[in-house]
Amino acid sequence: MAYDWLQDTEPMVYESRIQVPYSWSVGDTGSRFLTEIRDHKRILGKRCEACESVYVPPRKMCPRCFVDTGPWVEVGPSGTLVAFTRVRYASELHPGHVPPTYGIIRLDGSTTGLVHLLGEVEPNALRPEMRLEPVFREPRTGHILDIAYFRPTHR
Amino acid sequence: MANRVAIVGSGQTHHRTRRLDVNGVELIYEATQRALEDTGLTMKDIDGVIIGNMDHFEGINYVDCWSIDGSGGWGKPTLKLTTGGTTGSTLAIAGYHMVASGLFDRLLVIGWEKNSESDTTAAITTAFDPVWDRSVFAGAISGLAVEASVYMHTYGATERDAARVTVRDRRHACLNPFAHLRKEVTLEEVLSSPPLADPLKLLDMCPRTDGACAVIFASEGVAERICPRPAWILGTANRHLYTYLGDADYVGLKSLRHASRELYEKVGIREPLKEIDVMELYLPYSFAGLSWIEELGLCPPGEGPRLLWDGVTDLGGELPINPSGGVISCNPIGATGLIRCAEAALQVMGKAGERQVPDVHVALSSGFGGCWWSDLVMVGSTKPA
Amino acid sequence: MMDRIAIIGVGQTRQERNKVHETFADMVFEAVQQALEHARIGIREIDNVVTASNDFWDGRTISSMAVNDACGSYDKNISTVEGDGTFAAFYGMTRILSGAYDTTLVVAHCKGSESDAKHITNAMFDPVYLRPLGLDNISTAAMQANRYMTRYGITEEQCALVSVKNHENAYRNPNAHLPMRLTVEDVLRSRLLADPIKLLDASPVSDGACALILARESAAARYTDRPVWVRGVGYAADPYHLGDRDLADCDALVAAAKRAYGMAGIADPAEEIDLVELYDAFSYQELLWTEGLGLCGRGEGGKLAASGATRTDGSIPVNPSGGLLSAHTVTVAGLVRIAEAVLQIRGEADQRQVPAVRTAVAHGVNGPCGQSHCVWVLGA
Amino acid sequence: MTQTSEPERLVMHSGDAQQPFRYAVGRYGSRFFMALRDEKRLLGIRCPRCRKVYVPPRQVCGPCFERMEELVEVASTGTLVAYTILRFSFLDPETGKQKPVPYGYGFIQLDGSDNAFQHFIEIRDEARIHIGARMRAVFRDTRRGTLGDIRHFEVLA
Repeated sequence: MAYDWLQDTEPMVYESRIQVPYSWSVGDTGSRFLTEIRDHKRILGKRCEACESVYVPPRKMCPRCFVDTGPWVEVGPSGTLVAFTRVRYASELHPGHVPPTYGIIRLDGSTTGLVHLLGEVEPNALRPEMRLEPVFREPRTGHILDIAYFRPTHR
Repeated sequence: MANRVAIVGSGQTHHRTRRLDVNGVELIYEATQRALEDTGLTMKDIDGVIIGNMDHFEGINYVDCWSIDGSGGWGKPTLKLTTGGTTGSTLAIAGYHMVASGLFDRLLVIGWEKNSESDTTAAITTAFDPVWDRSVFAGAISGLAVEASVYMHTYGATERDAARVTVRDRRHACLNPFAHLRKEVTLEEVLSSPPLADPLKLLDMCPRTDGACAVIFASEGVAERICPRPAWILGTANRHLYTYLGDADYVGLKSLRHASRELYEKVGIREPLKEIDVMELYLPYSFAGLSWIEELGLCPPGEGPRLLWDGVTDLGGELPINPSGGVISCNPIGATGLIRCAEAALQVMGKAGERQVPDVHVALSSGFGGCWWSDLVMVGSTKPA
Repeated sequence: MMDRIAIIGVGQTRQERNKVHETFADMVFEAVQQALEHARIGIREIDNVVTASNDFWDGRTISSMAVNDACGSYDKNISTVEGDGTFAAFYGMTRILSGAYDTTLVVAHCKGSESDAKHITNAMFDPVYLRPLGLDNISTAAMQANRYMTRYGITEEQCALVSVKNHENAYRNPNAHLPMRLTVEDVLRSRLLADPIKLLDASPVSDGACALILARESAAARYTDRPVWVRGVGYAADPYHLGDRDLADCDALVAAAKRAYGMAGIADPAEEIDLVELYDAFSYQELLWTEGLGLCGRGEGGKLAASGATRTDGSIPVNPSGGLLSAHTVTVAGLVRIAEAVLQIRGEADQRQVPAVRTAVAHGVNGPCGQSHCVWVLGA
Repeated sequence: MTQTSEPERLVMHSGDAQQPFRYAVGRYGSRFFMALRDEKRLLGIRCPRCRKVYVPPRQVCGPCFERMEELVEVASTGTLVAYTILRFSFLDPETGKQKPVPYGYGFIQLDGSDNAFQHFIEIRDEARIHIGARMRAVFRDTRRGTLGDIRHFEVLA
């Protein structure tokens, strides 16, 4: 057979998808964190008694010391902005299908940053170290988006 | 000459249908902590981490990065290996090479799975070619059913022969506190269980399990200080033969035949039935317990059933297979191959509790997965030459 | 100290936007054949194989199954690293150092054209805490860029210089996907993706494969009189949650480089390294990674780039291949960095050849915002 | 999120989330589908070294590591070498929905080829299905250049 069949073959593409449904266990530690937000609008972290780090979201273990974390501690709800970006492109994965503004927020009393959405703020007004407070969603279901977003604290 | 390597300890979760109390990272942490406790080491002593599972089983991309909190990999060399069902055994083989390289002294190797978090058959089906195989294939059960049908056709084996394998493994599992299904079943119960894919029925197949396993590999000189009787790695071999399902040779498991012959040659095994004291094999379904032991050279082709009925592979028999209860009793897939290796090591170390086989000097473990792939790891009580 | 390991051959496909005519296997076969020819070795003399791929990008659990035939692993021992090819090459090297094998073929493949990068990279993030926020590789990198630039006063112009340089370099690399002649102004005026990252600060999605062959010293001598020696390798990981680390730091890269340099006996990297091929998925990353690699002080990556030192004619050329900004093949990209470093050391880099390269560094990354890094030091 | 009681343990569901893919069929596979779609012909490819004929066509003979380019037509009839009948329901990852069962599934060695071709097998009369049975492809009238252009294989009368 002639060699050129390779050249005049129409390149086909098989359009498909992977749609396997997942049901991820949140675990006891994460469930406590999310239910406190849902039921009491309280944000909890966990402290490592070895290194004093306070993790938000709370961890069962201290990833640095590799021991179980100690007590639950209430953090925030206000905090300080560490890093941020305003997204300018569309994605069906964005909550509400609106290009979001993201921040890493160090909640008062925590030693780590929480990644979340920012709202009620012009992108040009965002500054490092800006003070932020959470806005809670109604109703709440035990989901990370029970915190709708963080907004600048108005004094 | 390469450095010698030994397994010095391991940790397993108590494997269950569903672990709602922990997320995947916390499940990994549980196994890892148990391995550290078993060896008296802390994470500071560990100089590298290898981890594996299958991405689409839990729907997590870059698991090595995601699991750092639980794997202890913060600041350490951390690597992910994935080869499907063989992942666990692939991890064990990597644990051997990486320590034998001289670059690591105490390496933590972790396999894990949360089968409860997805539809396992859907997830397995995505392992196969999207254009040619995926639309007709139905995961592991369909592939294994096809193999069973050919085995029965070729050698005249029966569903009752296969059921004997399930009965053995489920009986053994009662002795293993970590096993998932710890309840004996009878031949009749296996034969009358609901049909899945002819000739396979529910009790011919492995369950879906949540669980994790962590194993610590150490270099010569270090191993003896951690553990009085480490399990030395005598050799490893593997074969991952096919890209398309239709290329496989369904009469037997060629990958296991070839890998085992290479391994026996390396280690100097001439009569495996006599020279190997115990086997922990990745037998995901009953018929594998007949046909694959033939491929391992324990008997001529077609004579697997005879070995089973004679009790040769039962605890107390000449060559006990799966004293842990095996995969039919417990299958956290990403961990399963590593559990086989950990169990073989426990047997060599004399730490297998009620499921201990007396006087184990040489133990073989296997992994199975992919497109009829096989991995083998052999451990022993004596340092290899 | 470890035995000497050589890289005796490399091969790569062209890196392109959409290799619609080719399957994963076709790309892998091309790269492997090139590497075999380059090393003047036959497939039967390769005694084991390590592949690298990613199941999410490939849309296939056990993505390695697609390339078993094409990588020549039939009836050989084989394994698969899921992640960047630099990590796979490391495992491939240990399989020789273990004494088990003499020659390891390492091959990586990826086709970003077949999937939607936003979906694939969103799946890197924790399904409970992060994925519902809609995060992806661009939006998280943008936060890292924001933090890094804020902390050290790095400017958008300095980042833009990287893009100008690397796209220009790509003109001299026939395998690169996106050669472009740009000005700093072009980059600054390009479409904003996520502040401060603009389109021309980001890398394209590219298809391709890359292979290399590692051999122990005694075996290497049989095939080549131009072995490139592995002088040192190190890798390390940072914590997962982005808020657990300061994104302006790259502790994992510093740790990985320290291991690699320690093994190679390199005390002053800026002085002793002749060329760097690093994983610049975004322009700011080249600045940050040059700091992590110790080529300049902390916070001085911008100044280093602005000084012209990292240009092909500078004192420490970075990414004369054009880097990831000119061709981003994800899991393949780090292996391409090694392959490019090998070609430079052998003096075979044609138009992109940097004169007198004796010591080169290649770098690969796994995970969001450079969570896990692998550093190779290669030498003549 | 759903919840269970005592203690409250949350579960996060992915819902109908999916990832789209555009899998390249490649020149070899595309050639097969062109012949199937346009002419109801089945193509294999022959290895120049071992002379084996593979269906579907692909570039590399794995055992020989040889590049192949000699297309050969194989028959749309063949012999059933292995099969099963699926009786349990499972999720189809391409649709996220339950796959209808029972269905037959088998490996057919097409006349003129050396490996097996995997497809659905027609199971209305289960008694006639056995290893070694002679099978033939049943083509769809409307063909689009996918594996589904063959409806299934059925036992030859």
